[in-house]
Amino acid sequence: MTSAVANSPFEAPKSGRWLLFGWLAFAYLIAAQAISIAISPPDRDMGDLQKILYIHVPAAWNMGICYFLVAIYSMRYLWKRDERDDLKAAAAAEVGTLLNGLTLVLGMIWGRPTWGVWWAWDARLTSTLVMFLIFAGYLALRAFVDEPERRAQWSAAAGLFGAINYPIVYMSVRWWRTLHQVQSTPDTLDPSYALSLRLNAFAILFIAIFFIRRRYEAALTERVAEHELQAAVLGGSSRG
Amino acid sequence: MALRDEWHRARAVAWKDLTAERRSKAGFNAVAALAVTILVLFGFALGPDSEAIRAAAPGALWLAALFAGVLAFNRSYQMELDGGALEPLLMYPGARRALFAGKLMANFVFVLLLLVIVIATSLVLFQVAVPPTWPALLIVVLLGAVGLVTLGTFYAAMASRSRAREVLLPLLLFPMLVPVLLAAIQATKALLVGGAMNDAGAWTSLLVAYDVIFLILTFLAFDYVIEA
Amino acid sequence: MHSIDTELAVDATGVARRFGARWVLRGASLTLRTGEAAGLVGANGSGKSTLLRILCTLLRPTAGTARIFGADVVQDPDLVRASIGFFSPIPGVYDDLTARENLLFAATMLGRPKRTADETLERVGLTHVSNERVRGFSSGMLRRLALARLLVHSPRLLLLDEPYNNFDVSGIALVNELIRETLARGGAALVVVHDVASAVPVVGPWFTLRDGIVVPSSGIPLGIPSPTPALAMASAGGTR
Amino acid sequence: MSCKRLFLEGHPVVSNVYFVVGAYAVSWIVLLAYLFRVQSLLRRSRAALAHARSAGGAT
Repeated sequence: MTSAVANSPFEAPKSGRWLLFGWLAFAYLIAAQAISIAISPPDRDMGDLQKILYIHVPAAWNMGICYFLVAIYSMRYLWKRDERDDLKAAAAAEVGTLLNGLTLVLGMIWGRPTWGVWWAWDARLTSTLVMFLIFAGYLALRAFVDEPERRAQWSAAAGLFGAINYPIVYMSVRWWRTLHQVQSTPDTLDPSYALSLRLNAFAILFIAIFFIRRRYEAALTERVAEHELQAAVLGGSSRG
Repeated sequence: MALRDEWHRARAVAWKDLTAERRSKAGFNAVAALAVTILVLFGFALGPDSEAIRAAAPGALWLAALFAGVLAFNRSYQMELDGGALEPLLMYPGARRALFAGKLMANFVFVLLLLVIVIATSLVLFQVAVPPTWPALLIVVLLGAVGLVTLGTFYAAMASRSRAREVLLPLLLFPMLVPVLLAAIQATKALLVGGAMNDAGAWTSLLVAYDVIFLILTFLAFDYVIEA
Repeated sequence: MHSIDTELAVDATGVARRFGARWVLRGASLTLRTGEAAGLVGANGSGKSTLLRILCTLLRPTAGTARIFGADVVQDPDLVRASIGFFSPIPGVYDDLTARENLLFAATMLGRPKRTADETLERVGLTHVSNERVRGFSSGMLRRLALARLLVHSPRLLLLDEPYNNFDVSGIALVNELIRETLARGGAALVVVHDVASAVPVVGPWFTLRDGIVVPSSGIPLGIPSPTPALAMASAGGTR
Repeated sequence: MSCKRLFLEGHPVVSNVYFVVGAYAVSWIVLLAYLFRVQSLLRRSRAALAHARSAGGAT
């Protein structure tokens, strides 16, 4: 068993307590949603609609965290060339794109009864959509390049550039909007709303961490399998 | 010393790309014809109302330049891949950023010529008058072209060597270019069809910031993208 | 172990390379001293070209290490590229440039004076077509142009992949002259050949690539009687 | 509650419980679908690893 491990530059990941973490994360999500739905009174104007925001806003925040992780791991990959950083960046990008899509869909479901339209070219919406497209491109790049090292280098550059572009995209879209109309932003928060938002933000954060870890585990296990198959073909010689 | 060598190499790559482009009959003329066609199609899409067309002219001309330019970016590496010339090119000693600089210069010239044709055509087709502030327009065009070409040349280095290169380059490039396109279109609009001058100023500074950030980043990252 | 030994032109240990699921090289090891011109033979698809591409930094090995004059092909590719010349079966010239322009471009990229380009054109016998576009050239002429690029470079280590293909008698003589000159300068050459007879005057020792591994051949392969490669021995002491 | 400001003037308050239920349903479907996808990826790569180890032991 130990000799099998030595044939790969890194060990196969073990799930350990992560499975328990996942169960707890989902349980916590259910609890957070139940509490926030129970304690927040229907909004004067929006009725029950604000309950959508308990998922929409946390998803948007955690999407930002995921993209930040992509930037960090991509940079680390380019610096240290550790394959694991590439796989971590890829996992974070996939989960980020997932939350990004969720943010967009929930935003639309919220916007339809609130604004009367499914979509508005609002700064936040538009830049979120652009980020979704950028990281969809990142995932497509990964899908279209087979050679692991080349894929790692290219997607590290693409992921880093995408994440760096986020503030520039947001600023440009905001300028584009403000030239036409003043954007309305919420500035005060009802305490029960703020508490609910915070509870759910952590719930989605835990789910995101669990997903990234699981996705990374799957990718790393696959790579270890490839490395060990390689070692077997080479007659047990180690890469060192 | 080393920097001067790199400059010579970059210049040689740019000269080589442009000479080959100039001599291949299918090259620039076809791409320019495509750009003009796109402009005409925009005219149809936006209807015969001359007010609406005039308002949409800046967007149409930048998008026409972008769609046609994407072809140039992929061609720039396709030229190397076709004859197996990429291998000798990568084996020349010295830093690879010289290759990037050379390709960047060649693509810049290409896109700039494209923009000249596109702007001239849209002045006629979309009934826009040359503004008295045309030097400002020139600056916007130059800065916008730098933005398009920098990321275009960079992403084409990856996309042209992947499977599905035709679709991958626009998929990667277009969302990344949103800030440049917005800024270039809005600044051009402010200068061409009126609007406060300070609008154009703000957009121009955004263009400068974007160009500087991504010029630095692409030069730093090109080594990782071209090798392997 | 990893001390820099400039006596060793090529020092490859356990080089392996995989394309997708297919293993082309499975731990090839090869050493080549300065003043030696080694011949490498092997069946189609045995990995000869792959090995050359790894040695000239165009491909990364999946496993194993290779050094060229002490410089690692993965760690110090810049150093390696400065000392090697790769002659591929594909000419890799630009169709829309003239012969002279192609060579001037190569000279500029290699940091050689322009006059060497003209001298070399003369030497490979392309002066009469130097201002014609390369598009209409025969494959033999294209190969001569590619050879001219190598002559302009005059590297310390030649990596020649099927150098005699498409060449007439004078072309073959040019290739052998290039090898002799390089050896006389204290360089080395690794020659992949099918046409063993053309290489016999300058090449030896011989190696065979079989099942992804390099094995030394006793004498010249394919049953051809083995004359002593006098040149290789004569110039072995000429190392600077 | 500030979100009322995003609310268009004069737009009637519609019965929007369907939107809320729809939004929660979409979120859970997305999260569970991704969970199943990742779990199946993990299963598949573990099978590949087991296969590689048995191949390694055989040679």
